[in-house]
Amino acid sequence: MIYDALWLVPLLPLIGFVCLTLLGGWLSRRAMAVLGVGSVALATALAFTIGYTFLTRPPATGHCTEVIGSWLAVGNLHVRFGLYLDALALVMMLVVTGVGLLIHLYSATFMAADSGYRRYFAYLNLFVASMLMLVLADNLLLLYLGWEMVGLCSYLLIGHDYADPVNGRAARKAFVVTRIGDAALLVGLLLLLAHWGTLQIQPLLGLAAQGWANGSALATVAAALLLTGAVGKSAQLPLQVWLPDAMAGPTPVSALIHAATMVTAGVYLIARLHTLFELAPAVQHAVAALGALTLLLASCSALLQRDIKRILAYSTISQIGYMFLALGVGAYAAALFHLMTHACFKAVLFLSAGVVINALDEEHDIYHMGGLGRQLPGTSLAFLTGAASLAALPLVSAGFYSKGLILAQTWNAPGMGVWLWTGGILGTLLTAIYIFRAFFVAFLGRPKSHARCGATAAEAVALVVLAALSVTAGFVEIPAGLGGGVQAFTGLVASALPPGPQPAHTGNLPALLELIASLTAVAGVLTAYYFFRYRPPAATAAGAHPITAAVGRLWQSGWGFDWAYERLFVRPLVMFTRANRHDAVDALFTGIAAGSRALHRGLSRTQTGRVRWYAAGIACGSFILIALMVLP
Amino acid sequence: MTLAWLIAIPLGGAVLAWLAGGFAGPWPRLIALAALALDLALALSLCWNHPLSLALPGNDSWLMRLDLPWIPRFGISLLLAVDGLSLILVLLTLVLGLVSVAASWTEIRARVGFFHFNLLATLAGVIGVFLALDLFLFFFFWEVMLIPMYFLIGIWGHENRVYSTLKFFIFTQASGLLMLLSIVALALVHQRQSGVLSFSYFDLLGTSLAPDSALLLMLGFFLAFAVKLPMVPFHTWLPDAHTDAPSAGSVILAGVLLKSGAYGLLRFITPLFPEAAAQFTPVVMALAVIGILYGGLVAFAQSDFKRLVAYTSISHMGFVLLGVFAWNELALQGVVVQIIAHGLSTGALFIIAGALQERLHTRELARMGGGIWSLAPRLSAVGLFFALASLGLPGLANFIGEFLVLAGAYQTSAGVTAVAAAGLVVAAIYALWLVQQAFHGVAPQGLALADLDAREMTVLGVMIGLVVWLGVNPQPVLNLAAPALDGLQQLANI
Amino acid sequence: MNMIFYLAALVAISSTALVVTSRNAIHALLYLIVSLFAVALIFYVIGAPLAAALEVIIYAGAIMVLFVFVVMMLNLGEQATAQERRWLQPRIWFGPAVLAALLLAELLYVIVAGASGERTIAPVSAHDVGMSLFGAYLLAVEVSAMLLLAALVGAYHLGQRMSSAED
Amino acid sequence: MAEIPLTHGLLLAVILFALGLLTVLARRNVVFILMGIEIMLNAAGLAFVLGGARWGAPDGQVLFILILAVAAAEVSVGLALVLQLHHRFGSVDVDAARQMRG
Repeated sequence: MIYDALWLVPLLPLIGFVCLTLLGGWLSRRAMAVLGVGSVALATALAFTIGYTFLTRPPATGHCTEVIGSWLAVGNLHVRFGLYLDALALVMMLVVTGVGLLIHLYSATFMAADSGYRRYFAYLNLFVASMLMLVLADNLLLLYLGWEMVGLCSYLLIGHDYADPVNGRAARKAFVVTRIGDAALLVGLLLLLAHWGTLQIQPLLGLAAQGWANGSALATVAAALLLTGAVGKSAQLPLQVWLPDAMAGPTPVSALIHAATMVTAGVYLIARLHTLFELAPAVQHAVAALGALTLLLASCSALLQRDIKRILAYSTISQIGYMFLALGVGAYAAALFHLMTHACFKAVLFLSAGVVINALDEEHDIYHMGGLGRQLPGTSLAFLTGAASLAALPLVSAGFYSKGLILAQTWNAPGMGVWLWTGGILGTLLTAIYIFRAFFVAFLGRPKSHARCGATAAEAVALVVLAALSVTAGFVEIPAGLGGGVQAFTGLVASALPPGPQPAHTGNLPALLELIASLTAVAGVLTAYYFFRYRPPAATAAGAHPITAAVGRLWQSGWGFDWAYERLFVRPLVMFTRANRHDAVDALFTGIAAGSRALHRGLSRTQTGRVRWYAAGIACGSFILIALMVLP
Repeated sequence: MTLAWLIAIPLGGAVLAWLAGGFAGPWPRLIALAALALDLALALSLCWNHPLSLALPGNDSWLMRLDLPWIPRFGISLLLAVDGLSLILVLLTLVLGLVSVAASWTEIRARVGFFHFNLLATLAGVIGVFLALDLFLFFFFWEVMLIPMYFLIGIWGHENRVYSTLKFFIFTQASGLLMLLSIVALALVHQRQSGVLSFSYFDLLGTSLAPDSALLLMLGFFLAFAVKLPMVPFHTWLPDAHTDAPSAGSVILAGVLLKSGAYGLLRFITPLFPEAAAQFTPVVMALAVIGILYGGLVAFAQSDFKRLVAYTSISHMGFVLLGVFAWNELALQGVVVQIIAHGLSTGALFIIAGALQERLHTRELARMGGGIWSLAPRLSAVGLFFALASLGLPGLANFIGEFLVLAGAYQTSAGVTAVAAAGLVVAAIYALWLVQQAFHGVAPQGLALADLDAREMTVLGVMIGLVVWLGVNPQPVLNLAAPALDGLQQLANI
Repeated sequence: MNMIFYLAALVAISSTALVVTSRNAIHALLYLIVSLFAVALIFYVIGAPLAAALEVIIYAGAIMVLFVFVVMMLNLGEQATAQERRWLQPRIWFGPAVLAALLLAELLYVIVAGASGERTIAPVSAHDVGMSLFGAYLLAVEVSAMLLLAALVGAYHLGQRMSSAED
Repeated sequence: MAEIPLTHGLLLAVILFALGLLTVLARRNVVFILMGIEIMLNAAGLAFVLGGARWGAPDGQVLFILILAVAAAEVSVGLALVLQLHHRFGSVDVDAARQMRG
């Protein structure tokens, strides 16, 4: 069976990593690229073959398991290197390998001038291997291994250009902030292990569903800990601060790790362990609320960024907010669907931005661009496709279908569904405004700089494929309201994930909701056109008022989270450690030493060398001794 | 007799190396390598010769035992025995011994013969500690390993070596004295109960003690081991000693000497004083967690490469302490893995620090100026690898140790474990800060730096291999240790 | 007989006091010998004839003669006497006097407070002393022999004229 | 024999001892200090003899003899030191030896 070759999927990129690391010194740059891209290409081919098999001849139970070997066995704890493939893992695997391959291809020429070419491909291969390990793991410890390894690769790749301390700082920030979540995740794992005695995901979920009452305290704690892990990795409130800074890394890295795959690991984690979250309704509500809040806050911040990559970074945070919103209301398939389309359109946005930045000699500021549409028509078209999909322009974009699914199911969610839906709609408006602001400012209008070069062939291939996907990927799931009723995606993942909230009302409501969403998106684009293309002074005037200027500064700084964390945590910590550099505990022992030295100095002063003085000392001593003996 | 040979071979090698110091050429180094390799082969043969007893659960966990009279009048004998736990530690000692001989190949140029005498004598003492099961003999070896170490730091150390060696010596000696008092008192109590004066571990195991005196005697042992481990707040000798020790000294100190404290905790505290240890557990676990966090935070502020690594040791040893007092199978297995992992990863970091100091003549991170990656990519990559091992990256040995310790400790105290997990964040902070300061950034103009040569690459490559192997396949070690740990747990349940 | 004791005691105290205050070393030595004779007399009175004899022969006879020889060798003349006068200021006397007085008072208190019943004093013959000395105390005698030997060697070594290197 | 209370004898010993101590403390001349030591030793011997007489036991006198031996040894070494001192510092002032302190 082809499923038996599943273990090769993560192994091939790993082999690429090992070869690049060990043999690197003897390889030409061309060989490095072949090795780096080739290993991922083989893995991708294999993954798609497996995917095809899965679609045509699905396994009887809807999933298949493959055990490579044992990792460790202590007492009751048995952990193995086991892979588990179901529809959820399959979708993730295809996204990771597919987008991963295209970005590898893009990097082959994009990074050609970089001195750390081998290091770059080694890390990128390691990332793909780890990410595949994360999504295919059949137990939580192996998942945690992948989870940490992708974090490591993120760190290494953000800091790829190590000469600049700013990159190093951003990389460390990313790693440490996510590690806060990781530590919570590990404690969650320990909790699950202590209570159910296993880390195998499927048996564990079965045991928990039977053993824990709905809403029980332990289940809530466990889910909250897992959520913290997911929040850290997926850059949601309140741990979202690392992602905008992570844009210090090379642009393909931002596309692959910080948009398409790694940051969605949190979404995957929650979807994978949805049983646990359903046992803890409070936490699940928190997921939805966090998602809604994050998507709004991040959209506002994206509105005012000037750096094109930071716009996209905030947009990523916001779009993952949508996914969390969907997860929180139980629309797992919708979240996964958006994850998939988002991977495509965000990748194309980043990659085309990368071409632009490269063409303009590392220019990130959209206000220093302009008129790129004529200079780089292909790239601009790719960016436009991605932007349309991000803004969820009706009918012609993948984002429309995935976001529409999320919004529709959010409306149907019991409880605060309507409020969450309102947040989502507001987010749609903001999304359309900020992304088209970027498009209008950077790609239309008067050219302000000269584009040095366009996309190379390899880059173009990646852009074309991804742009095509950002348009077409949505057609696998066409809502009933549009008359299509295609449900290929939800049908596929139904074997792994429960269906989302079902509509309480029928009739015209779904169609009406679709219409509202579509109109909102269009309205957003028009707003952006008015302020940034038709009458730019209006935008300037709106920003000039003291109140809006203050709000703008707040939004631009990401709502001041960095500012607050810097003062609340970073500086006190640094001050404490600086103050304690010489280890206060040592003062105890040096104190004892200093005390005995002082005593020594005091007593040595009595050694005057006068014999009679000594004699007097003896006399005094005997006087005191006799006094002690005689006096009661 | 094999057990006696295990100690005698390094001792003989030590004397030979000293004698060979008078001749030209690398004779002392070769003799040291040969002696350690021979010893390692002997220890490995023990692994292979006893596959049955390793595999059989419930079997007596002792693989081999040697009992010769020494001072029969006081019930003191040359009682040596080895079980899986001892064997693992002996193997670690010998591997790190080989590594440190290789690491000091070019660093040590003065009094080469005497250097290797001290190195091998320390190792012989440590192996004796791991094998001795007569408490008096144990104490004897405990002291034997200190004195050569004192010379290693005091003669071949760096700037502040006199202060550091004195501090090291006073700390360990004073705490060792407390242990001697406890040993003698325990033997006397046992004599009053059974009428036989004996220092044998097996005889003393069942001694019943009044709760107060049990607590006092346990504290005597505990302090000796806690200082050696070292546990906060008795840790301050370690950064000084590490900073001023030569590379080989640091490797032995971190990789092996600290482990004698961990071994002592495992072997003696809970089995000899089960009730007192149980009563004392909350205090120790709190101290362990404080150590994990405190060590990490202080490490972050250090500007001296070796000092930073020394403080990370304190943090890592906090996990060991936590695991020992959690006292269940998961945690104890975690302790064993953590001991090995820390020995390898920290030892390697000290070798890298030594290599940098040999090339740049400074250990100050600020004066290294960073940017070493562009000049010496192999050195930097290896440094990065071990920094990552040190921060507990899954797939590497340290993670297995920390995970198992935390999993075991969670069953004892969930709250403490949750706080200890914050140590993972702190570890990330200091490890990445180290990497940033040492390797990243722009190299200063005109800095010339040779990359690792074949000898250094071999040594570090072996260590990388071991760390990865242990990280993805720790089962052989776990299997080897399991019967011994099982035996210890049964002892404590009496 | 009692009268003799008190008279001798008075002589001993007064001559010792003169030793303390005397400025001339030879005079002080002579007073000291007088004091020793008085104590010897007291020994005799309380029935310790052997002690009395030894006091006269060894203390007054041998040891004090040694002192006299040394004082002669030092040849301390008028200059030394003048120096002693300078050194014996009340200021210098005061502290030691207070300390000695305190100790004296304390010892007196101990003796007076501890006195229980007036007992007579029994004489002890030289025979008994000899038997005891070479019986129970034989080890002490041997030790003191070693001590004297050590003192002999030490005194010989110290008493040598300086070696040429130090001159 | 005489009807002397032990207390009176001991009083004499104590007074002699105090005078000896005063000599040692107050005088700077080494010869006088040695004399003071002799007085104190003699006083101690007296106390021993008195104690022995009190119980009619020979031990007091035995100890007196031992004290005598100690005194002899002490004086011989002490006087040799006096000679050295005088030779080296040209003085019998005990404080002249201060510079020898370690």
